Amino acid sequence: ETFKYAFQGSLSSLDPHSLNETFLLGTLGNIYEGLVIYDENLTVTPGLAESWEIVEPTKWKFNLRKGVKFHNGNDFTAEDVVFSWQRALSEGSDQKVRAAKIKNIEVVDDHTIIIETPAPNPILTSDLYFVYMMDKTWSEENNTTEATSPSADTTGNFANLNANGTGPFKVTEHKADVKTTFERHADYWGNMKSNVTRIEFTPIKEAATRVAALISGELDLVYPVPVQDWQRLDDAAGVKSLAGPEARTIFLGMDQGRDELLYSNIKGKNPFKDIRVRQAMAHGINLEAIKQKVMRGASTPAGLMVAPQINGFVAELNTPYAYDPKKSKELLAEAGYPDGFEVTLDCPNNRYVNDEKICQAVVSMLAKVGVKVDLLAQPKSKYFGKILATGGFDTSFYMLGWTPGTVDSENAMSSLLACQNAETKVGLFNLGNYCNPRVDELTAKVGSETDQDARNAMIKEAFQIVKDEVGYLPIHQQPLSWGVRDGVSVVQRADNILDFRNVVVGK
Amino acid sequence: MDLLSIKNLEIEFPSRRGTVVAVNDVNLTVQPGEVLGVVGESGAGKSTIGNAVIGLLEPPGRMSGGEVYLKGEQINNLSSEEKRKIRGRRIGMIFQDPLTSLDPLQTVEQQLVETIELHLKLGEAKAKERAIDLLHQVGIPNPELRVKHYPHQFSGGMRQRVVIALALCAEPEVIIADEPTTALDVSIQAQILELMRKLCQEKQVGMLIITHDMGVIADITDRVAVMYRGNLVEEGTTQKILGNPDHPYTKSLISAVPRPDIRLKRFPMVDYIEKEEDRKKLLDISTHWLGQARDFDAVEGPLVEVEDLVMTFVTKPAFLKKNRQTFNAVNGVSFEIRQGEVFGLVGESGSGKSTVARMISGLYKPAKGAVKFGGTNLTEIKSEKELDYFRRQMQMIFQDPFSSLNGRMRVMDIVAEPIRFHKLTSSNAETEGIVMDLLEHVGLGRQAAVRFPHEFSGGQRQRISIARALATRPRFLICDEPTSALDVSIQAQILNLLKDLQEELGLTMLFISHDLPVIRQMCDRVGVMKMGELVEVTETEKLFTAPEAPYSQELLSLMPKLDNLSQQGLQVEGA
Amino acid sequence: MEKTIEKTRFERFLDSDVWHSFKSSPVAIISSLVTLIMILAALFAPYIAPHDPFDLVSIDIMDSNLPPAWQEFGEARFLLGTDDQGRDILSTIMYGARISLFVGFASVIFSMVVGITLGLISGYAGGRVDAFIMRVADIQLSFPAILIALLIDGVARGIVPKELHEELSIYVLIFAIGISGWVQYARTVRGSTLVERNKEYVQAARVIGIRPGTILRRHILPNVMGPVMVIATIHLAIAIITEATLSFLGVGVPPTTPSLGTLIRIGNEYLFSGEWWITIFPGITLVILVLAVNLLGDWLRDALNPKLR
Amino acid sequence: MVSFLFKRLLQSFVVMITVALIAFSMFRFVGDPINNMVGQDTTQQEREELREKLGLNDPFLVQFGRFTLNAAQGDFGLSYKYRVPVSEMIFERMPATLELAFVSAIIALFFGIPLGVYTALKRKGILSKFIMTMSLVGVSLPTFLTGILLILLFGVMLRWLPTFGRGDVIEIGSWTTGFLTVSGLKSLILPSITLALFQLTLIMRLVRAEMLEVLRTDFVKFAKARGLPDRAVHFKHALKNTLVPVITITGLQLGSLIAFAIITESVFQWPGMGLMFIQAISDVDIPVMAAYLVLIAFFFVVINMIVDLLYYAVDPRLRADNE
Ligand SMILES: Nc1ncnc2c1ncn2[C@@H]1O[C@H](COP(=O)(O)OP(=O)(O)OP(=O)(O)O)[C@@H](O)[C@H]1O
Ligand SMILES: Nc1ncnc2c1ncn2[C@@H]1O[C@H](COP(=O)(O)OP(=O)(O)OP(=O)(O)O)[C@@H](O)[C@H]1O
Ligand SMILES: [Mg+2]
Ligand SMILES: [Mg+2]
Repeated sequence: ETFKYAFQGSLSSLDPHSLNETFLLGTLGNIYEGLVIYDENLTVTPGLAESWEIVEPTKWKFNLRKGVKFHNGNDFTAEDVVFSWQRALSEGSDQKVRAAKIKNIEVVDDHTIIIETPAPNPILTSDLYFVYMMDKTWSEENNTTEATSPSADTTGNFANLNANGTGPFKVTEHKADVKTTFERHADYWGNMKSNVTRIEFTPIKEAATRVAALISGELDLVYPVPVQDWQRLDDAAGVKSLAGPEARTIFLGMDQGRDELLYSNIKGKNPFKDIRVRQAMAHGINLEAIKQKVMRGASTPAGLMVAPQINGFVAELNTPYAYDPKKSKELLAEAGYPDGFEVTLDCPNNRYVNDEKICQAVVSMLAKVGVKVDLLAQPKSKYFGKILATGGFDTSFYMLGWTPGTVDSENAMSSLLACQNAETKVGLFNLGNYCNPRVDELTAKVGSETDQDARNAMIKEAFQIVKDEVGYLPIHQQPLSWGVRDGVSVVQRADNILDFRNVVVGK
Repeated sequence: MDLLSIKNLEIEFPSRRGTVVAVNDVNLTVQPGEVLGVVGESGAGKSTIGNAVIGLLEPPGRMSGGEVYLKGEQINNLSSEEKRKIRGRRIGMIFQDPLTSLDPLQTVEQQLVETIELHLKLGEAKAKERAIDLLHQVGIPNPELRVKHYPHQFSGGMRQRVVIALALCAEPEVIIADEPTTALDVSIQAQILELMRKLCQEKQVGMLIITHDMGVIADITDRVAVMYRGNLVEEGTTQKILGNPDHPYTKSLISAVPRPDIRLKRFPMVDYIEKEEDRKKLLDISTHWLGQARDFDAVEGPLVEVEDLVMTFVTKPAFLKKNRQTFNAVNGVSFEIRQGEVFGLVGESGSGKSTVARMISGLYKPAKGAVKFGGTNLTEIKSEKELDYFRRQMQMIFQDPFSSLNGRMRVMDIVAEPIRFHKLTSSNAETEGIVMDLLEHVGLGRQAAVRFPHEFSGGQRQRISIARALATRPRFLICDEPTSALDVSIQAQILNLLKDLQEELGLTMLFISHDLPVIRQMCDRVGVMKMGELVEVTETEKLFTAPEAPYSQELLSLMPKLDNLSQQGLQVEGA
Repeated sequence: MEKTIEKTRFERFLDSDVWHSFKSSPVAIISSLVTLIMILAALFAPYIAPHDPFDLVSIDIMDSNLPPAWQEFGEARFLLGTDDQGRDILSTIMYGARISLFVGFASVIFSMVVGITLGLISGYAGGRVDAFIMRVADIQLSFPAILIALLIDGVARGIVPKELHEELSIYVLIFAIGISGWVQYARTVRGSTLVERNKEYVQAARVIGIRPGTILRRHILPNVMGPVMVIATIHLAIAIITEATLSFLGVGVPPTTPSLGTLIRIGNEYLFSGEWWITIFPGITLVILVLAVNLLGDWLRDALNPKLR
Repeated sequence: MVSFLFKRLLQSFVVMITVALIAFSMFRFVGDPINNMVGQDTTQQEREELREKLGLNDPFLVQFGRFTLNAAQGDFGLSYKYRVPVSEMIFERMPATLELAFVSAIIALFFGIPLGVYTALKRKGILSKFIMTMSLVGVSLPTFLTGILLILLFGVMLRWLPTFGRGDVIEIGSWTTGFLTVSGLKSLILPSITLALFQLTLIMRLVRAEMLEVLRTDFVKFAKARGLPDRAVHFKHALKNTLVPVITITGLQLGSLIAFAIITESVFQWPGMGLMFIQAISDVDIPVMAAYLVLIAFFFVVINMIVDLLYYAVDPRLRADNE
């Protein structure tokens, strides 16, 4: 059976260590595999490692699966694990952060290794999911023992355009940005649901074209589908929409670090430093309206910075701030801004689901409570260039979306909630520099606490503080939105990854 | 049966400002083998009749009455496809304006072959042969080479001959020739007329020839029709019309024919006026604007000196310089023009007269040699400002009145442009007054000011051109066949004006013409050109009485004599 | 006739051929009327539009995506329906047209002026001047409007104080669209100028001593305007659409004040979902506008050509 | 002529270098490439290192100099995003774009010229007024809208034609062509119509405008007087005299079809250079942009050189000026 699908972006490389991007890693997860893999519900299950145990707080023993063959027929051994880890640490690799969670790998025998971590790491396995295993022999033969680096010489890296993994599918043709064809790997070690023998992937940038291609029957699956097109898909014969919550939380951040806001009419002070102003903002945004109108009912309004799929999620904290414009105005007046104030909202317009539209809605809602927000909506490359560290955090009010790659709250805490600290490399995506020493402290502890309950309590405490202080303005968990042909069954994972193992094509 | 007959023809040009009735109740017939001459006032509607016969009246013009018959068959109401079949094949047409009648983007050969193939159903090779043969017949030297050239590479007279060749190539039954020989020198003219006559006699072709040249009329026509303001005023045998005209207009016309035999001080003119208000004001140059404010520096010696001028054209561009074919259109020409003198330039068509004129006026950069004006070498001046001073003193009337007027400007703006540019007046109202006045003096009338050039007849356009040249009050005027498109009476009027200007103000002129009688009347000295070289420069009278160069002698011997011209009412002034 | 001299300009205009040809051409009258109505509607949008879609306080997201009034679920308040933010389509078209018309006309005029001037100079002067201008044109051609807009926007944001950015953005757009369009005019005009400059009427002007500048303006220009008008009238549509594309890049007008083009672009996303009115109504408006302007241009070109009267 | 070509070649180098220079001064306004080159987990320090390594922190003159030096040796660097040599990427995309541009230019000329002639001849006719009006509907609708509408109609509703891509292509040497397969040809139809619509209108209107002038000239009248059939008069004589502006515009349009058919290529997911370029802009893939712009500069110089040569071929009066 052949299965054809399209995604909005392209598969920029076949090198598993080249770029740490969900789509790239997700797709390569069908060719390459890590020691562990996620199942349909994002639970860690054995992958190339059959089993593991923690022998010491910082030492994990992994028993590698036997009889696993790479696509070229080579056997998978402990050597390959060590090689792949080292490769992930190499110059051009974008998996260094994950690979650095391993201090050393000790080869016990061909199928047993001991991984040593620099500090106790309760979520090591989550990090290992994306560290894919490559064939050492093959890599050496083809002179691709280092990851494909964007800064390399003109000599291309072999692994960039060719692949040799242990996964259920192998690449037969790859034209970056045009088309990639996969075929089933006959010697795959696992059992899978899929009955597909051949897969064709085409990037289709324009949403309308994607949807049209699905309806016209040229494709079996496309994603993402604009939320407003669901109805159309469901009405059309032979296709349907496939929706579900994504593990990504969309939120607004406010600059609480600077003493004076950029792009504001208020000089000499920073209104966002005043908690009443932040509360006013929170109560001024009607999340329900955004859900109903902008997201066509498909999002989950959020009060928390992480999604339910993420470890550490606290259901009772997820209730959004109540929409109460009157209260909002009062709070503003109390804070000394009875006539509101001006600020510019930075917003991407091609990054998240309906990002610009959400921003527009927010801007108009805030206008009603008196905060005059100018909207600067830009494509992601300009947007991130402006608001991130490279642009000097050039923003005072911004929209961002976050999926903790480890499926654990720790990632969100250290990236978003901890105070900005260049040395310890935390809080670097805390663009507005929300800062609370207790949250900082908790974040550090959560990073090494191995007792799940204690850990979750700490996470909860941190989230409670952030919520009380209105450190951020969470908006919602955005929906996953796919469209499939009738008769095709797939599993829509909350991390928006398409696992070929679960694709079944019917008549 | 008449070969061609025109009955009660009426043509009008409706426009917002009223309808111009260009032709009014005209009846004409042409018999096989007969040549009918049509003469008349410039703007009388002669060309319009020709256009109407072949069904190519330009909109908004339309036939508001009358019929046209070819061999008894009415042709003015045929479908456009049937009309097309007649055109070229049965009625050959030579338009008045040879310079614009040829497609600028196709070689002469392509245009000839295309027409020949169409009408005579010859193969390409045969057609080419015939094309060359035709060019030869109309007197184009070196036709094998010339046939590959583009129209812009031909001189005015040569283009006219190509047009004639095109009209004759299918051997039509009727030929309508609208001033076919205006741009031709006498020897070529004689050759062409001979060709046409032979056609008429041998193939029993009927010909309607429109011309202002009484020499041509006398030479070739059997009968003559005279037109005035859209009406046919007189018709009769050539003998009768030239020798003993009845209508006063015809009389006035005949009287104005320049005399080849003696030089008169002024052109004889008998005004024929229908209505009193048409009478032209006599012009007193000493008080008139044209005569005022000449602040030019005095010049010692000759005003214009031309030294060893050479002009080279590329006739066949090639990738490499050495493969390129070039041709010296003017080759080592030197002469001088004294102040207040009229210097004539005559010679073979294509001998380089216009090219010399263009070099003097600065339009072409000579390949070699110098043009000096009042002692200053113009070819060396680089700055526009400096040149301006000389330009103001120098004006040019172009050979072709059709393309030298900007079709998008009104006559008022065209004539006023030099006045405005050189700031010769202080107010716009004054400028407009002067323009109106000038238009009147060239016989166009004030209402011409608001019209566009394409609304005028050939002769009328030439007059606009003349008015424009005079408007700068030049000191030196280059006239490239200024009056060949004008009827003799207007010609006389304009040439008299030029003469007056010359006498009173010392206007200096370079006067290029094929019309030897006019040359005799106008010029003080004459240069004769042949094949890019000046073969003789001499006093006018000497040229006419005792030409030295063999080519000059040949020219003069071919000059039409017009012996039988009516001399009624012609008083010889001075002499 | 003496009287013509004293006539006022207006009287002269009333007497001119152009005016008469206008009066007798229904196409010209209708298309100029349509253009005029559109311009007026845009100009006076604040007074005649039923809503102010640019006033964020007055729009409500809960009103979003309502169909036109005559359809099921349509509301009388919103005759042509609402867009995805709850803006009244009719009012947004009027307000948006202000931006679009301004940007469209200004940038087309800008590129025309630059292009025609350079084209005339290039074709007339020839030689090095020509080579230089044409190579600059080649350079220009290599950059799409998008990049130019980004560059200009970047530079402008760098040198202009932050408070002025918003006012600036529209001029950045005009400049960017204008500058990326001039080459078409320049090359066309140059080509025609090369042909015209050798014609005798030009030589006649040269003999009079008229300065090249004046020759170009008074003599050559009217004779090469034909193709220019064709390109210009068509370019208007392009400019309006380009504005929408550029605004998407964040260099133009903010999304809270959508232009006609932006509205069409946004509406495009709702074509599949059946909310056709968001894109179709502004689309029709644009089509009508472009149609009217082009027909007017066609007529004017013919009317200005004395031979075609 | 040889010297003409030589001069142009020389000038084209200057043009390309200038384009590169401007391009480099422009790139920092396009956005920050780093964000597209690493995942969100990548640390700030690593990002900085990458910037440094890519030379993005160097003054732009240094970056530009490095680019020119490498380019002179035929090395345009690696795409930031795809990490393959830029030249390979461009050449891989070129056939798709050239075929599309070629087909739509042919469509535009093939229909535009006769329609232009027709509407000029029948200036007052109902049909020609209809054609003139309809042609405008085509250009005033934005390309993205016409593209989508075509897809909706022919792809989704009628299902006659594919909605995206190039279909099956056949490789001939290093060239991939869609001309030789049914699906390749079918895939060409919608995008080439979308692209051609605008060109067609422009050419048609240009031809009409110029024809109206030329039809009133004396040589056309004389051609008629010679009895030439209408077809010869209109096409051989009149039309040829309208060609200078038409050639100019066709040349320019062809250039921009090749270079910047961005919207059409995106709407139809046509794997050509325009799509690659717009992606490069949004990914801030500087090497791709730089090399591409320089290549496009070269294209335009060549196209405009051909246009200038065509002037000479069409109009003999211009030949004398040559040089
Ligand atoms: N398009 C037009 N619109 C208005 N009037 C016109 C137009 N064409 C010609 N006329 C007028 O028709 C009259 C006859 O013109 P025609 O060209 O037939 O004169 P002609 O006898 O050939 O003169 P010439 O000897 O000067 O060539 C002229 O008075 C002219 O002004
Ligand atoms: N642009 C050109 N290219 C090539 N040859 C040219 C060009 N212009 C003129 N000639 C040639 O130069 C020669 C002289 O032309 P010119 O126009 O000076 O002749 P002329 O004496 O004025 O003739 P006519 O009396 O017929 O007007 C002719 O043989 C003509 O073919
Ligand atoms: Mg005439
Ligand atoms: Mg001559």
